[in-house]
Formats: sequence, structure tokens, C-alpha cells
Amino acid sequence: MFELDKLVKAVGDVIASLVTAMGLGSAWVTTVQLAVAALVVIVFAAVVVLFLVWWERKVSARIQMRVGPMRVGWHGLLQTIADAIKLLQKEDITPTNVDRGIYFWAPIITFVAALAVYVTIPFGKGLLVSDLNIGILYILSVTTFTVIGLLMAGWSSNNKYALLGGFRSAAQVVSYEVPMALSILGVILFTQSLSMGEIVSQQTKFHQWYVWRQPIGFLIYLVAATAECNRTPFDLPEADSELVAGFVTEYSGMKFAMFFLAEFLNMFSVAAIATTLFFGGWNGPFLPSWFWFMAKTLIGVFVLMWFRWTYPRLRVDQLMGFAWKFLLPLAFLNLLVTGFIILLVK
Amino acid sequence: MDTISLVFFALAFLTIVSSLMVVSSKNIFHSAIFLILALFGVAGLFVLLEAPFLAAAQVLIYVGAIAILMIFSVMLTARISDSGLRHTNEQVPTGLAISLGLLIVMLYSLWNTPIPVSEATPTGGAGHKLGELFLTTFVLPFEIVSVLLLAALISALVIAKRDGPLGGRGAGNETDEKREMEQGARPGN
Amino acid sequence: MLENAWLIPVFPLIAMVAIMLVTHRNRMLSAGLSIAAMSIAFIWSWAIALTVWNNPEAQRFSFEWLDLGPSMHIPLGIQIDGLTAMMLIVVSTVALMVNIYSVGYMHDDPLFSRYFAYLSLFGMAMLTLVLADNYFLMFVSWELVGLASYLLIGFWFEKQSASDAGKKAFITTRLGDLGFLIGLLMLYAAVGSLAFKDVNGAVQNGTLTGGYLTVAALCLFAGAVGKSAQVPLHVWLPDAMEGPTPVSALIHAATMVVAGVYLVARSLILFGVAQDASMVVAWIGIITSLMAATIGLVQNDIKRVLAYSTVSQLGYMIMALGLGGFTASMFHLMTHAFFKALLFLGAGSVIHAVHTNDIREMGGLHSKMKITSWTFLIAALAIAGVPPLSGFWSKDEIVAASAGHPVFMALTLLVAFMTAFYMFRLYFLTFTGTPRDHHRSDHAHESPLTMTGPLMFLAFLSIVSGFVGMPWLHHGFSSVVYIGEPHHAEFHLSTAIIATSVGLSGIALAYLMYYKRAIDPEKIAASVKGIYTTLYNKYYFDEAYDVLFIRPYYVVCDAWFWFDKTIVDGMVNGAGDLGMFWSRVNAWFDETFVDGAVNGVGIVTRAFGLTVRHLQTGRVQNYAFVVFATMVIIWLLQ
Amino acid sequence: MAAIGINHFLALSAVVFCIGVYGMLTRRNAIAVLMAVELMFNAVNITLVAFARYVTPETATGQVVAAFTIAVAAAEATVALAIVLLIYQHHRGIDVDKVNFMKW
Repeated sequence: MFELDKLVKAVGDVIASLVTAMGLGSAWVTTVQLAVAALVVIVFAAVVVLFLVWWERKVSARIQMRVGPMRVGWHGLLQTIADAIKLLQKEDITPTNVDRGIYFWAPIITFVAALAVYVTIPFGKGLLVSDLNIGILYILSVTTFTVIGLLMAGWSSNNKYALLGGFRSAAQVVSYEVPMALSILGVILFTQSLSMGEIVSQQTKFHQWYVWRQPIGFLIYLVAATAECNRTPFDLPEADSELVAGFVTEYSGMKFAMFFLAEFLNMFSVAAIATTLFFGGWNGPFLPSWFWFMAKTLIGVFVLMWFRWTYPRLRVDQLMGFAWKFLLPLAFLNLLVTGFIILLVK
Repeated sequence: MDTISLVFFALAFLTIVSSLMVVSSKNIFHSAIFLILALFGVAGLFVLLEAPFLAAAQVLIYVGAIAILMIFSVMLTARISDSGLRHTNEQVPTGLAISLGLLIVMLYSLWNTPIPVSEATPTGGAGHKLGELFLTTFVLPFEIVSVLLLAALISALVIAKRDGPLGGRGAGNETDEKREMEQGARPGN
Repeated sequence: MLENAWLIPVFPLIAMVAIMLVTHRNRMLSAGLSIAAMSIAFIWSWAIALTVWNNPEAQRFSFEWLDLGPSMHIPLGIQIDGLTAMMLIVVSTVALMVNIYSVGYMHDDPLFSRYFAYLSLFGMAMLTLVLADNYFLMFVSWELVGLASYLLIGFWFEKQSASDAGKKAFITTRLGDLGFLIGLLMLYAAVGSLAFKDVNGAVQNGTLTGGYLTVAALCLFAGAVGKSAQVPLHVWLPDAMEGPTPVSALIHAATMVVAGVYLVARSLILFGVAQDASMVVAWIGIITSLMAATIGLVQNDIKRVLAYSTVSQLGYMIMALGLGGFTASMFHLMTHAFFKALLFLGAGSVIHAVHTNDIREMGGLHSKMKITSWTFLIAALAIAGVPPLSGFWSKDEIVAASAGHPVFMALTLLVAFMTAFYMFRLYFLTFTGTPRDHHRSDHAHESPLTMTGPLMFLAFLSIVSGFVGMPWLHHGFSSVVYIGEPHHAEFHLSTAIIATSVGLSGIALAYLMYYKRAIDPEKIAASVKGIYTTLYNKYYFDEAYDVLFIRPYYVVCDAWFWFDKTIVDGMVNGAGDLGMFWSRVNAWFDETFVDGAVNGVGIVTRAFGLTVRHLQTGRVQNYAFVVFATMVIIWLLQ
Repeated sequence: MAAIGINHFLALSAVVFCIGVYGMLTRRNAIAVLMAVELMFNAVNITLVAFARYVTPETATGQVVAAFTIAVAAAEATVALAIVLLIYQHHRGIDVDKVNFMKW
């Protein structure tokens, strides 16, 4: 009843008729439709991030027996908007000895990479920009650009803390990408498809959720994904007690905001992917699909926040050792057992 | 000009310009970034060639692993004084001539070689077909490549390990090493 | 037991090797090894003899030794028949006795162990010789006994005469051996085999006949002449007395010298067909016998007398063989081996006591050396043919064998007479009368048991060994040792009486001359001074050889030496000088041009390398450049 | 202009390859040389995928080989960069010009 798929379709049709009326071909129709979709996604992402920033402050406050922002709006709900306006108004400082080009592009790449993931995330029934048939692989590929951005930022800042942050980030992301990909592979063994829409459509019932068939895979994914978005307890690239602020040390104003946005976007997308792969995506009874998706995803985001404010930070060698000596073998074992069971059941 | 052509030429332009920047940039870090851009362009070409799986793999492996490793190495080895140095050797004129000669040779050959183009519908883009091929026709190379990767992993560990059999100057110089690394690993001024 | 008879020579061989390599530092152990090995051979030989006694059929055991294709293969093997069994007994018995005797006789010798090694070597070779079933193996062992003989004659090589005697023996017998070898080759060429069986078969079925056979037989006989010291190659045997006396007893009286006789006996079927050769054999035998006996009459060296006696007796055997008396000859060979070995060992005992060989310095030793004296007397009686000692029976058969030929018979009897005479001359001069050299005589004493024991054993054999050949035995020596059909000699009383009386008369004459001194030998010698001198100088054989062969040889040698020295050396030295000059030229050329060229090559190569090495810059990019440049160039060249 | 065909891709591949050759021949920095080599790999991959698309579209063999190339390139890069780091430890620099101790 509150499904949005018809609305989306109607908007798409309107765009198509408008473009056709302007005397342009079908390629232009698709292009314009995608552009509009992208715009919608960007707006959605901005809203989500604003909400998440506020929510994180509230969660951390509750965990620390505080109340958090209360003044601006209801329970401080508008606090983030105020902060955003403050950031946009700030002077965009470019330090003297930075590598300007790279310094400039680093936050943009990071942000775009974080945003590009949303292209294949099914937010609800029919709410999918593009159901690529290599969807999950696309997500894995695109997320790697995030780390490129971090490296660029770390290098171009010409600051040792930034550089070390970049180092850590590169090592960490490259390392944790492997177990994450392997844990996702466990699910793909069942789905026999890389398409996100297809994966969601296979989990219409509660008992079909892949988390039941891949519990270990889910745990590996959770840990690896947390590391992928550089969040505590894996926030070594920007560990403020060690590296000031890591790769963002020299950034301020709008560029800093973009890194900030990218981090929260990543957090959201990680939770969204977990929802899609393991918890049935937008499938759910009675309520509209986008509600179910958002509910599940926000619970995931909450778990990530919960981690952050509960666990202490790891040491860098522990971090790498954990990835290569524990997660990776475990992921391989999980994959092996999964494949074996699938063979047996067949 | 249709969309495909437009996209192709855009990607070709991106790839070629990035490649040129890779080989000509004085700053090695810039080279690395442009390499990523070139690789990304190639991935786009793969998509154009209806090989999306390969495109994703290209980005995942080249950008996500190889390029990052390279940047990592650049960060570990680059030094302040480097950017002031000559970044090319004395082979520039001859190398340029040879490259151009090679290009002429290849384009000439391409021009004079009729290629039997098939009109059949392409398959295998999404990975199903590739997976089948990997585990049937090409299972032996597949296994060999996996062994190769393992060997590369181990050998890289052995080679680069500081107190390993090939390791440099032992663990005693660690502080010295760190200091030099931190000093030297700055980008150029 | 019979098929393993080839092991008999192996034991002495082992003993020899062991002594040479291991035990040579321990004298008694070495001697014990040699004696033990020979004891085994002795026991085995007697066992074989007893077997053969009951079954005289020849048995052969052989294996392939050399296989050089279908037309050339040489089997080695052993043949055991009556003759072999008899020879085994003779060889092993005398060898064992001599071994034991030598322990006492050689007691103080510094090369004691080596001596026993040589004895073992000889024992091995001799036993192999008599066991062989073919001429080839026989020839090999024939040469080996020659080697052992040479080593033992020259055993005291520090003495010039001993060393010379060894060489003389070796070289002289080599002459005969050459004939033997030629004979073998002729036989092989004609028969295609050297086995006794095959050769005899070829003779019997007529494939081997005529002048070829005669020449081959004579060639074989040449070997026998050398080995058995027949005229004209007898000269080495008296000189061989330079060796230790037990060696003389073993090799130069009892065993090795009868090898020639054995060879002729083995080949007697050949000689039976080749009648001309047989007559040559017979004549050579009787001439040798007569000549040696006459020389023996006047010699004063105790061992030389015995040596000529040996030559004489060997001539007897050869003559008997030439006349076809196979059994008689072999019988005499056996009995002679025992009593002649006894004589030599007795002489050795005397020499051991008085340290001289000259009978003129002896005399009256009977009271001091009773055992030696008695055993020597027994041997002397035996060789003189006094019944019933062994010599009587065997000499009787030889006389009987020559009965068909009056000349031979007369000469045989004459030799028998002379033999009896000189043996008793020897006996009387040595053992009876008064000591002519008191200094030597006073120190004389009886030999130890190791020496007298063998004497007594051999004396026993000298007495009884003749009984096996008594004519009226149904199954006697002649039933076992024969060729063709067993030939039982009749007992001719007249012959026996004549022979015995001849012997007794010889003894009587010696008794008168040297015991009673009724006839003065000096006077007789003086009355026939020419003959005496000739005999004393052994018919001037050595001198004749010296004049006939050795001096011309020296002259020729001198001439060649001059030729060598002047012409050949001149040419050689000239060539050398020329070579040196040319070498100098070459050296100059080498140093200047060749070295220059070589160094130049090196310098050029080095310069080239120094230039070209810049191509190898160690820089991968340069290499890659070359790769791609080459690609372009190849394409352009297309 | 004609529709995009295989020749466009092959020509592009040739251009990228030659750029890679030039870089490999001329750059002094070992990592830059490696990058040039990666460019050459990618040129080859373009060729492979183009052939797979246009010549044998029904079998994706060219794509398979390209995938192998990517895997091998990953291995190559890993080992090569390890060597580069080792050389850096020994020589305090990664100029290919100076890494010429294998000469003569």
C-alpha cells in the first residue's frame, strides 16, 4: 500500500515521455533516467548521513550515560544540519606544501566511491537504480576506490600522521577485503547469482535468510566490513590518539565534510549489503518493503556504532595478524564446508 | 555519433592520456594515480566489450590490489630528493623512436590483417560461462595459476621479510630504518 | 674326492700367499702353514692312490677356461689315473718330507719364511703339473716349477755362484721349453686340442702321423731333455746343487727333474707311433746315463756325485721309455724318487754336520751320525740294486725292458756297475775310515729329529716301495700304471742274477778301493790320466759350450756393442744434436711468432671483450630496448 | 564515422602497449617501470577481450585468458614489489640504472 515501486515507474515514464518529446533517442532516455536516479540517491544519501551523524551522537551519548544533542530541534535532530552549514561556511584551507591536485581529488574520489555503491543496493521493491548482473562484484570493486582516496589524502597532505594513516588504511583495506570477499562468496554459492535483486528475491521467507545458512560467513563479513570502513575497533588509519586524525589531519571545511560523509555512507552501505545478503533485504510482512529495508539496515548501523563505543582499538600488528591468521583461514574453511554441503545436498 | 562510439572514444581518450601521464609524470605518485585511472579506463572498455565480470575483476584486482600495492611501495621508497632528479634515463630518444616504430609496425599489421569477425551473440559476460570454463576446459591452468599465486605470496613474504633469508640489514637497524623511512617517504616539494 | 682333486694344489698355493703376505714375520708359523698344506696334499694323494689302486680307469674333470670362438677354446681340467696317482704320491710324499726336513736344515737361515713360501709354490706347481689333463695346463705348471726351481737354486742369491747357477738352470731349461712350446703348437695345429685324450686319440686313429708326428714328438722331447737334464742340456743340474740341499732332494732329484720323464711317459703313445723319435729318446737316454755315470766316478763333491747319479738314473728312465718300457720306467721313477731323495737328505745331514761338500774332507762319520749313516747305506744299496730293496725290483725291470736290444742291455749293465761303484765310493769315503779333517769331524753330530725323521721314513719307503711292483703280484704296480694293456713283467731269474751281480761287483770294487785300500785309486787315475781329467772336467761340456757358444756370442756382442756405440749412438747423438738445434730454432720461432700470435689473440680477445662488455650493462632496460628494437628491425627487414 | 569495431580496440591496445614500452624503456624508477609493464599487460588484455567479443563471441575463451593474465599480473606485481623493497633496503634507492651489479 505504501510501496514506492509504482511511483518510481511513473516518474521514469514521465521522464521518458519528456525526453522523447524533446526529440532525443532511447539512449538519452536511459541517461536522463539514470541521472535523475543518481540525483535522488545523492539526496537520499545526504539525508541518511545527516540522520546517522545525529544518531551516532545520541547512541554514543546513551552508551556513555549522557543525553547528547538536545537543543536544536526535537532531541537535537537538527543539530547535524547546523553543523553541516557551519562546515560549508568554513574557509577551505589548502596547506602550502600539499600535492595540490591529489589533495583536491582525494576527498572527491572517496565520496564518489562511497556513493557509487548505492547504485546496486535494492532499497525496496522496485527501488533499485540498476540491477547489475555482477552487482555484488561491482560493490566490491567500487569500494576499493575508497581506499585509493584515503591513500591520496594521506600522501598529498605531506604530513607524517596523514601518511601513516594512509599506510595503515591501505594495508588494512587490502587485507580485510580478502576475507570479506570470501564470506560473500559463501552466500553466492547458494544464490548462484551476483545480482542483488536476485539475491533478495531468494529470501522472501524468514527461514530463507542466508544468515541461517552462513552464520560464520556473516560474522566474518561483519568483522571485515567494520574494518573496511575504518571504524573502531579497526579505526587505525585515523586513530586520533596516535595519528591526530590520520589522513584527514590536514583537511578542513568542505573536503573534511566529504570524508566525513563518505565514512557514514560506507557505514550505511555496509549495513545495507549485510541486510541484502544475509537478512532478506526488503522482504518483510505487512509493512512496505522500504521500511523493512531501512529498519534492518539501521539495526545493522546501530550494531556498528555499538562496536565503536564499546570495544577498544586494536594494535596495528594485531590487526594484520587477525586478518591473515584467523579470519582468512576461517573464511576458507567456511567456504570449503559450504561447498561440500551444497554438493551433498545436491 | 552514437552513444557507444562516444563512450568508446571517451574511454580511449581517458586510457591513452592516463597512460601517457603514467610514463611521463615526474612524480611517481602521480604516475600511480594515473595508472589507476588508466586501469579504470580499461575496465570501462571491458564493459563496452560486454565483459562486465572481467571489468569488475579488473577493478578489484588491479585497482584494489596491484595499484594499492604500488602506491604502498611508492610511499615506502620515494624520497624528497627524488622529484628533483631526472626521472628518465638516457634511452628517451631511442625508446621513443622504438615505441613509435613498434606502434607503426603494429598499426600497419592491423591495417593489413583481415580479422574474421563473428556476428554471434556474446555470452559469458556475467561470469557463469567463465566459471564453467575455469572448472572444465581450463581447469589445469586454473589450478596452476592458483599455485602460482600461492608461490608468489610466499616468495614475496620471504623476499621482503627484513630478517628473512634475503632480508636486508637485520633487525638491529630498525630505528634507523624507521627514521629514514619517515623522512624519505614525503612527497616532493 | 676325485672330482675335487683340483683342490690339492690349492692348499700349497694358499700357504704360499699366506706366508708371503701375512705370516712372513713368524718363522715357525710359516713353516707350519707350508707343512700343513703339504700334509693335506699328502693325505689326499694317498687317498686318491688307494682309490685308483682299486679302479685304475682314467677319470677326467674339466671346465672351460678360455672360449675364443668355435675354433679356439681351451678347457682346463684334471685327469686322474694310475700314473697321476703315482706321481701325486711321489711328489706329495717327498715334498712333505723335505718340508719337515727343512725345518731343521734351514733353521738358522734369515729367509726361512720365504724359503717355505717357495717350497709351497713349487708344491703347488708340481701337483698341478701331474694333475693336468692337457698339455696346456701342464706347460703352465711346467714353467711354474721352472720358476720355483730358479728361485730355490738362487735362494742364497748373495753367493755369486748360486745366483749364476739359478740363471744357468733357468736359461738352459728355457731352450728345452722352447721345443716343448713348439711341439704343443704343432699338436694344437694338427689336433685342435691339447687334452691328452684328444691327442692320443688323434695318434691312435691315424690323423696324426708321419714326419709331422716325429717332429712334434721330438719337440716335446726337447722339453723333457731340458727339464730332465739329458744330454746336451744336462749342464745345469750339477750347478743347481748350489741351492739348499733339501731343495736339491726335492726338485733336482725326486720331482721336478722327473717331470721330463713324466712328459715323455704321458706322450708315450706318440712315441710309440713315432719309432724314429723313440730311438732318439732311447739313445739320448743311454748316452746321458753312461756319460753321467762316468763323470760321477771321479767327482769329489758329495752333492755333485749325487747330481750325476740323478742324471744317470734319469737317462735310465728315458732310455726305458724310448724302448717302450712304460711301466718299468715309471716304477723306477717312483723308487728312485724315494731313495734319491733319501740320499740327498742324508748328504744334507752330513753337510749340516761338517759344513763342507767335499768328501775328501769327511770320513769316519758313521760313529757320529748313526741314523744318517744307516739310512744312507740303505739308499745306496737300493740304488745299487741289491735285493730285496726297491731299486732291485725297478732296475730289474729296466734291464728286462732293454733285454731285446743287446747294446742297450750291455750299456745298462755297465751303468749299473758304475752306479754301484760310485755310490759306495761315496759311502765309504764319507762314513767309514778315519776322519781326514779332524777339525770338521770333531764338531760333527747327529742331526735333529726333524731331519732324521724324514730320513727314516724315506728309508722305509726305499725298502718297501719296490714290493708293489714284484712281478708275481696279481694286482701290482703294473696293473695300475700302464698304457694300453696292463703289462705284467715276468720275473727273469737270469736277468735278476746278472743285474744283482753287476751291482754287487761294483760294490765290491768300491770296497776294495776305498775301504780296504787294496787298490789305490790315485794310481788308476794316474794311469789313465787323460780319461780321468776328461771325466773330472765333465767331458769339458761347459768349456765346450763356452768356446762354441758363449765366446762367439761375446764376440758378436762386442761387435754389436762397437756398432751400437759408434754407428748407432753416433746417429742417435747426431740426431739428438740436430734435434736440439732444430728445437732452439723452434723455440725462437715459438717465443717470437707463436707466443706472439697466442698473446696477440689473447690481447685482441681481451680488447674486444673490454669493448663489447659495455653491451652487457646489467640494466634490464637496455636489454628490453634491444628486444623491441630487434622486433622492429626484423619487421622492417621483411 | 564507422561503428566501433574490433580494429578500434586493437589500435587502442597497440597505442597503450607502445606507451608501456616507452615507459619501460625510459623510466628510472623501478616502480614506474613496473607500472609501464602493467600498462602493457592491460593492452594485451584489451586485445584478448576484444578478440573474445568479436571473433569468438560464443566462447569466452579470450576472457578466460585475460582473467589468467590478471592473476599472473597480480603475482608478478607482488613479487616484483617485494624485490623492489629489498633493493631499496640494500641500496637506499630504486633507480634501475643503479641496479646494474649483474653486469660483466
